[in-house]
Amino acid sequence: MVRAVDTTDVAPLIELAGVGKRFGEVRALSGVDLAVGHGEVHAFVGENGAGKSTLVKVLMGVHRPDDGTLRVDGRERHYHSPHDALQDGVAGIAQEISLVPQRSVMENVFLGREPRRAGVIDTRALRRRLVELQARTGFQIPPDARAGSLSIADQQRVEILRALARDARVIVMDEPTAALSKTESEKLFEVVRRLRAGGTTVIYISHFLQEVLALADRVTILREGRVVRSGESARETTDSLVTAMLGRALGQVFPPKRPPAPGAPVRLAVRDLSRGSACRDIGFDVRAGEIVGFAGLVGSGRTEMARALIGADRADTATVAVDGRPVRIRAPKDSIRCGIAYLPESRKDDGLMMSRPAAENITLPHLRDISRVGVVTGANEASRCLDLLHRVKATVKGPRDPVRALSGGNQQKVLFARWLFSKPKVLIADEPTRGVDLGAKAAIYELIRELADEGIAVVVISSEHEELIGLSDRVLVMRGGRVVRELADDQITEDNIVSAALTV
Amino acid sequence: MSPPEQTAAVPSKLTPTSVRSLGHQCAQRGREYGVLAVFAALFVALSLSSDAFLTTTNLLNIVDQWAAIGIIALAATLVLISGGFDLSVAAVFSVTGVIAAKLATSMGVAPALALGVLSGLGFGLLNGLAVVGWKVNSIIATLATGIVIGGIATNLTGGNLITVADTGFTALGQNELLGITLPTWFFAITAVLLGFLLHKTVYGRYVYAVGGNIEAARLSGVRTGRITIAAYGISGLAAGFAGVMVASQQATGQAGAAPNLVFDVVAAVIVGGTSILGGSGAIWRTVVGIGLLALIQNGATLLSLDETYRQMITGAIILCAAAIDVWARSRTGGA
Amino acid sequence: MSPPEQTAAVPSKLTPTSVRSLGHQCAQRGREYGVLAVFAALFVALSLSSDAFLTTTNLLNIVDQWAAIGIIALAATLVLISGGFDLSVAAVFSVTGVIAAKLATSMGVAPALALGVLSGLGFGLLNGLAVVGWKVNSIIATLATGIVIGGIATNLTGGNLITVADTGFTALGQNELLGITLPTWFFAITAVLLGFLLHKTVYGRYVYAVGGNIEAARLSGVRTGRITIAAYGISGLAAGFAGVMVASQQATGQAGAAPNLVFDVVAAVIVGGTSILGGSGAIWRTVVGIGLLALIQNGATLLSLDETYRQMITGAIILCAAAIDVWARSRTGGA
Amino acid sequence: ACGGSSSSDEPAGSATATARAAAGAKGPITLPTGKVKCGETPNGDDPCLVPAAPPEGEEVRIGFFALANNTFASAAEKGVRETASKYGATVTTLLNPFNPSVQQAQLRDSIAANKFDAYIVEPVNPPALAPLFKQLIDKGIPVTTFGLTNGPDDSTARIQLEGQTLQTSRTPVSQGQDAAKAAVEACDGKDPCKVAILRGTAVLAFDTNMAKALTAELDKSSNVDVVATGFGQYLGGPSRTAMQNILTAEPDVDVLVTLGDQMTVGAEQAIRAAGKTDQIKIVSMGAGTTAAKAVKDGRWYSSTMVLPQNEGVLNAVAAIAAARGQEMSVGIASIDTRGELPLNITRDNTAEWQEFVPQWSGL
Ligand SMILES: Nc1ncnc2c1ncn2[C@@H]1O[C@H](COP(=O)(O)OP(=O)(O)OP(=O)(O)O)[C@@H](O)[C@H]1O
Ligand SMILES: Nc1ncnc2c1ncn2[C@@H]1O[C@H](COP(=O)(O)OP(=O)(O)OP(=O)(O)O)[C@@H](O)[C@H]1O
Ligand SMILES: [Mg+2]
Ligand SMILES: [Mg+2]
Repeated sequence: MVRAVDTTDVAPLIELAGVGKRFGEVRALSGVDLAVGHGEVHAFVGENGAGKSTLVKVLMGVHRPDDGTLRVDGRERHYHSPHDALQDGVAGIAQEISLVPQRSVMENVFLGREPRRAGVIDTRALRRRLVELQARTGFQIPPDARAGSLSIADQQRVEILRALARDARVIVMDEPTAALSKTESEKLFEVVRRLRAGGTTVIYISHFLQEVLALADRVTILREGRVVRSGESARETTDSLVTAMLGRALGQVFPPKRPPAPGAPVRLAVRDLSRGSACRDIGFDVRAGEIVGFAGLVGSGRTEMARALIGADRADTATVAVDGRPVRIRAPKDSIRCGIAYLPESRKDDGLMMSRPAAENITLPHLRDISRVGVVTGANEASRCLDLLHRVKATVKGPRDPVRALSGGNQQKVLFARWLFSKPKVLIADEPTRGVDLGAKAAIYELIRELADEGIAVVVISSEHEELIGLSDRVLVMRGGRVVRELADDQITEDNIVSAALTV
Repeated sequence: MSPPEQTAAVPSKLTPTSVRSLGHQCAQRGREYGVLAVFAALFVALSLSSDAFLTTTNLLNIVDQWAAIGIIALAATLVLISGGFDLSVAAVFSVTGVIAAKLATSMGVAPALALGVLSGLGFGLLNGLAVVGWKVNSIIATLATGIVIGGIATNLTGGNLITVADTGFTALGQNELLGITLPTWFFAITAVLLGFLLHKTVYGRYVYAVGGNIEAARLSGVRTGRITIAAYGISGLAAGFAGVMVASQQATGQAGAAPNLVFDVVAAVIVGGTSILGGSGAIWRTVVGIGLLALIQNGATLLSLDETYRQMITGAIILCAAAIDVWARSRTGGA
Repeated sequence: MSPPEQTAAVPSKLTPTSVRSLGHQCAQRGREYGVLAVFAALFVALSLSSDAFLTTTNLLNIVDQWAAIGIIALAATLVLISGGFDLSVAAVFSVTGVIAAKLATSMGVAPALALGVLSGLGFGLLNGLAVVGWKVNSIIATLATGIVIGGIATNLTGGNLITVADTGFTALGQNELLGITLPTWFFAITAVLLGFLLHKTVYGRYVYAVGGNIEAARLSGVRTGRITIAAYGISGLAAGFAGVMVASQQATGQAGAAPNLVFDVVAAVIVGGTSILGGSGAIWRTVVGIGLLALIQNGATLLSLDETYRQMITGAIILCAAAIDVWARSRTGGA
Repeated sequence: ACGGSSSSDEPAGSATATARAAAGAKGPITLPTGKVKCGETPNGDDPCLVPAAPPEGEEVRIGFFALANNTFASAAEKGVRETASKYGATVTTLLNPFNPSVQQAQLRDSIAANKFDAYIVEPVNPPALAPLFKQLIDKGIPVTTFGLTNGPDDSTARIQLEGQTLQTSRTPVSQGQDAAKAAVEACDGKDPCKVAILRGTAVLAFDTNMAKALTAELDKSSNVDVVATGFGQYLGGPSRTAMQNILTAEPDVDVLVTLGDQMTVGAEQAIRAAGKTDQIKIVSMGAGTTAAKAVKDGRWYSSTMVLPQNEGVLNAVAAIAAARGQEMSVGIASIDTRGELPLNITRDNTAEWQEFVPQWSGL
């Protein structure tokens, strides 16, 4: 294996020529030519649905291309399954977290690469290697925990550990930081840099363009399944990337802040919200037209707070008032009836019915509004859903297609559209832009601001500090299940958030 | 139900495919109907190979013969889409017939029939409560309740047939309306009703949601427990109705009346293409599934197939139908 | 099997739970055994209420009687954990007995028995190929192949019993070793072997992975198709072995020999607590599940329960066992 | 403790056996159908080899092992219970859903627990049970069997297991032959006479042998032509379906032969619905309540005699007697206990069965 970082003289490690891939009539990729060199960090960027995931799935042997060729080390390869790709040293993390939920972290990390003697698993070696790996990455997850019981972020870390455990020559990372906090992401970048130093090639997909520019040696921009250009990242800027991705320049990402008038009524008032040790004695108000951000490290209890608030989990104590009227919330249906909408953080687990079309996913909580005596009146539904999808800039080709067939970002947009269907009084959005491209992010921010302007009280839970800073009128920082700090106006800065989230 | 035929939801200037999407959708539609194609092929083959097949009498006979299983399978479709299984239907089918027959000897025929049917609803709701309240896996729960209910049926009959001579009792299963037997009507009506319920009503949407992603449904304010319980209730009601209908047809209540019922019901629903994983499926699919099984059985007799070959061919056709349906649908990249 | 008792190797500063994890794990261990508690309770109850129960003869009888179903259920555990179903086992069970009996009349006893067992493996592998290659849902695939295989059995027997008088033929099912019947030994050996396979080997891990998340397994380089095919192969092999064993025990090959086998097998596995959704379960669970069903049947005979009450009590115990197991496990928040 | 007493619609047998029977008394035994005639039994032993009544003695615990949800078994149980209560015995019923392993387990468990002094068994799979029966016989515990033939050869009613106390069975071969006789009669004057056969299932040896004997006998008549065979699972619904399909394929069937009254009920519906009541003569089997009425009314041509309650009484008498020390080994074709009654009940021979009370509701 060539360990040189200089790729000019050597045949590229991976070479794609004229690669195309269709799903039904959808052209996910067409005529993709691309070279990935030895020991480089190569980023793919593009809008939601541009074909990034499809492209890396071709590399990882998940999809077989319809046309074109794939060469690894100059030799033509036809992968029938990820197994074949792994044989060639190509490993990866898929965008949608895919762990075996019933099994332990340790088993998941070494799945397919178990240390063995004559087919019998060497459990001790397994444990030893996990400890090594965790030391190397700084990711610390209890080895015996069931993968399904972990938070999304921990699951993401398990995925990363698994990719690293392959000792692969090429590691593909499809949006690995989507669920990670800033500090977590930093740790991952360290790992990536160390991998590169060791000669490993990393293919990296992300919607965080700064991240891409800081990390990648080369960057390839995709649009509509085609390569726009591929070149050294040093020559790109965020703006140049955006322009190439969208086919136009993007103006302001964040809409101007319009804090509520001082006399604006309190729409949501929460007091004494506790649930075990996950969230304790939480109290806050959100006024009409106000956007309140919740910051904190992963695991600080923000999701737990939101779930307890809307009745998804049973709170130990809670006093909630909407528009000044006290409400009793014991199940999500109660909070919906009170006008509180909740956008969950995991679209796959808590959000979407993957086998149903977008429209059905959107209208699920609102069927009462579009039905008469229990009968759904169809036409109204379809047109309203179209409008909404348009509004969130979702690309949904066959309206009857199950949302499973949508790209990750578009799935997220469908979920967002769900809560725009009926105007809620309170919107709690847990990681609303996870996996969404920059153009669409701007649209979603715009939307959130518009909703606030319409008098909705908005709570945004996010691990992207930038997002909180750009969007929120006020930020509450959580730590260990408590709200430890409230930041307003000028106080909302990266430093303040981080120090509040970390300081003991 | 899915939104009416329409091209790209969002007229996307970005995708070159939107102009082609109409054609795509047509192709997709066609492919969704893989199992229907198998059914049609078998239908044509039988029409060509047996003169007796394509006669009104024969076709009406077929529907009449499968009406009871069909009614139960239609309701089972709901349960499967909601992500569950109801293995107790055979026992409910038997016990309700027994109850109706037994009561008919001591009270009016009409209330006896009604109570028989209602007892089916009752058993179904109890199944639902066990599944939802105790969170027991539905296969094991309904297997267990099926055994209990079977025991009740045996207990009521004492191992005998309960014969009812009253012509009022037999009307439900034997009479005709416009030259078509009542069971056939009931099957058709059930198909229309449940099709409407599943595809046009809020309840139907919730059934899909519960089966598709129960947590998402809960977070969307769906009272998932009630939806599930209602699905089992409907299944019990259908099994009860079918049981009473057949008891009426046979003028007999009998424990253990339908040893293979569960297999036929599950086969019909799944052959049609409804997923056992929940969240997808349709009433028309079960109608086609029933049709397929019925054609196979009818064809075997008409063509005088030897019993052993009949079994082998039945199995082979079911397998092929399922494989073709999978193949056709895989081509859409869709559900 | 879970990894050896040990607290979190990496003390996680992020989770406040790590200090509690030892205590938590103990509790979890205890609670995982909900179904075992039910079994033990029933065992004690029977010991107290029947003098005949707690005798060596009776206990050995119980195991011997359930050995065939047990062997099949043990293998079915693998299939269920891998996320599939094998409904063809009853047919395979019959046909292999028939094949062995039929061949025994025309060739040596030993090769006849061996070929019977191997034919089971063959049918199992074909099932696996149908499920994997054609991507047909396993319930429908094995239902279909079961019908075909049943047809073959009927065809081979012509509807009769095939009786084999040869004592060599009956040795497998009737002889004893150290005062314990061979079927009992075979059951024990199968349990140990499959337990080892499932819980200690790489293959076992892959079975869990395929059932838990087939996409994750595939992405991790697991050749999921082979794993699945092997699971069906093992199931067919076990059904074939059990079929030959019982044919030997009964000195008879018979088509349709085990009408309720599938129900018993599925009930045993699921009562034990293995999930039908795949990805979780264990061999010991199936052993306990078999034990529970066996105790119920044995107890019913010893206590001379009336048939109708036997059925009701059987159903009730199965339901309660499942509910208690769910309840116990829900308290751990674990699998 | 077992509530197996029969339900109200079961015809009451005219059991009037004399309780004054002396110990080991020989002589004509009184059965629900009346007195049997001794000595005229072509198919097996003389029913009069069974004592008229068992000797008096200690309470006998009888284990009764039979099929669940089976009207034949219920009728036999009724005979057993009535006899047992008359002669100081208790009866415990253990049923199986036509499952050989369950029956095997029940027997083994009972033997291990030493639960019974006498065993009355409807043997689902005789080869499998033989070792258990031998065990019982060696211990001196009497075994009697009824319904199904206890042995590999089910063309004979003779005892095939050494030491067995009693076997009563209506052998499938004789049953098939008797039905065939009725069918040939029904075909009289028609050439060709198209016959359809409705069997139960293709996987039971009992059914297979009955059907074989039936067709073999029918083949002997040159005018009889078997044109179709269907399967009715011994249930009404499937029989109706099978008959509908047969009639579609073979619209001009002249005679239908079914292997059970319950299947006939279903098939008759199909015939009626097709408007072929006058065209098709129905030959059934079982001589149950429904059959007796249908034959009297002229709807069915005939039904072959089956007497389950007789079998129950004989088994119980023999089991109790043997348990109290009397030795016997008798195999009787249960049809030989019919006394004056005909092999097949038909409208023409109504006079011969005017007083006959059917013993069950029909298979
Ligand atoms: N399995 C599939 N079936 C049908 N269509 C698919 C499938 N997978 C991807 N597509 C389609 O292919 C196109 C490209 O999707 P892909 O997932 O590669 O996008 P992406 O660039 O990764 O987007 P995102 O940033 O949202 O993850 C989209 O239009 C998507 O709907
Ligand atoms: N299923 C679970 N089992 C045990 N503990 C859990 C579980 N889910 C969350 N926790 C714990 O609850 C606490 C709060 O987690 P929560 O998911 O609410 O955090 P968060 O701030 O929303 O972070 P994230 O970005 O992961 O959503 C953490 O200590 C976490 O470890
Ligand atoms: Mg993607
Ligand atoms: Mg969160």
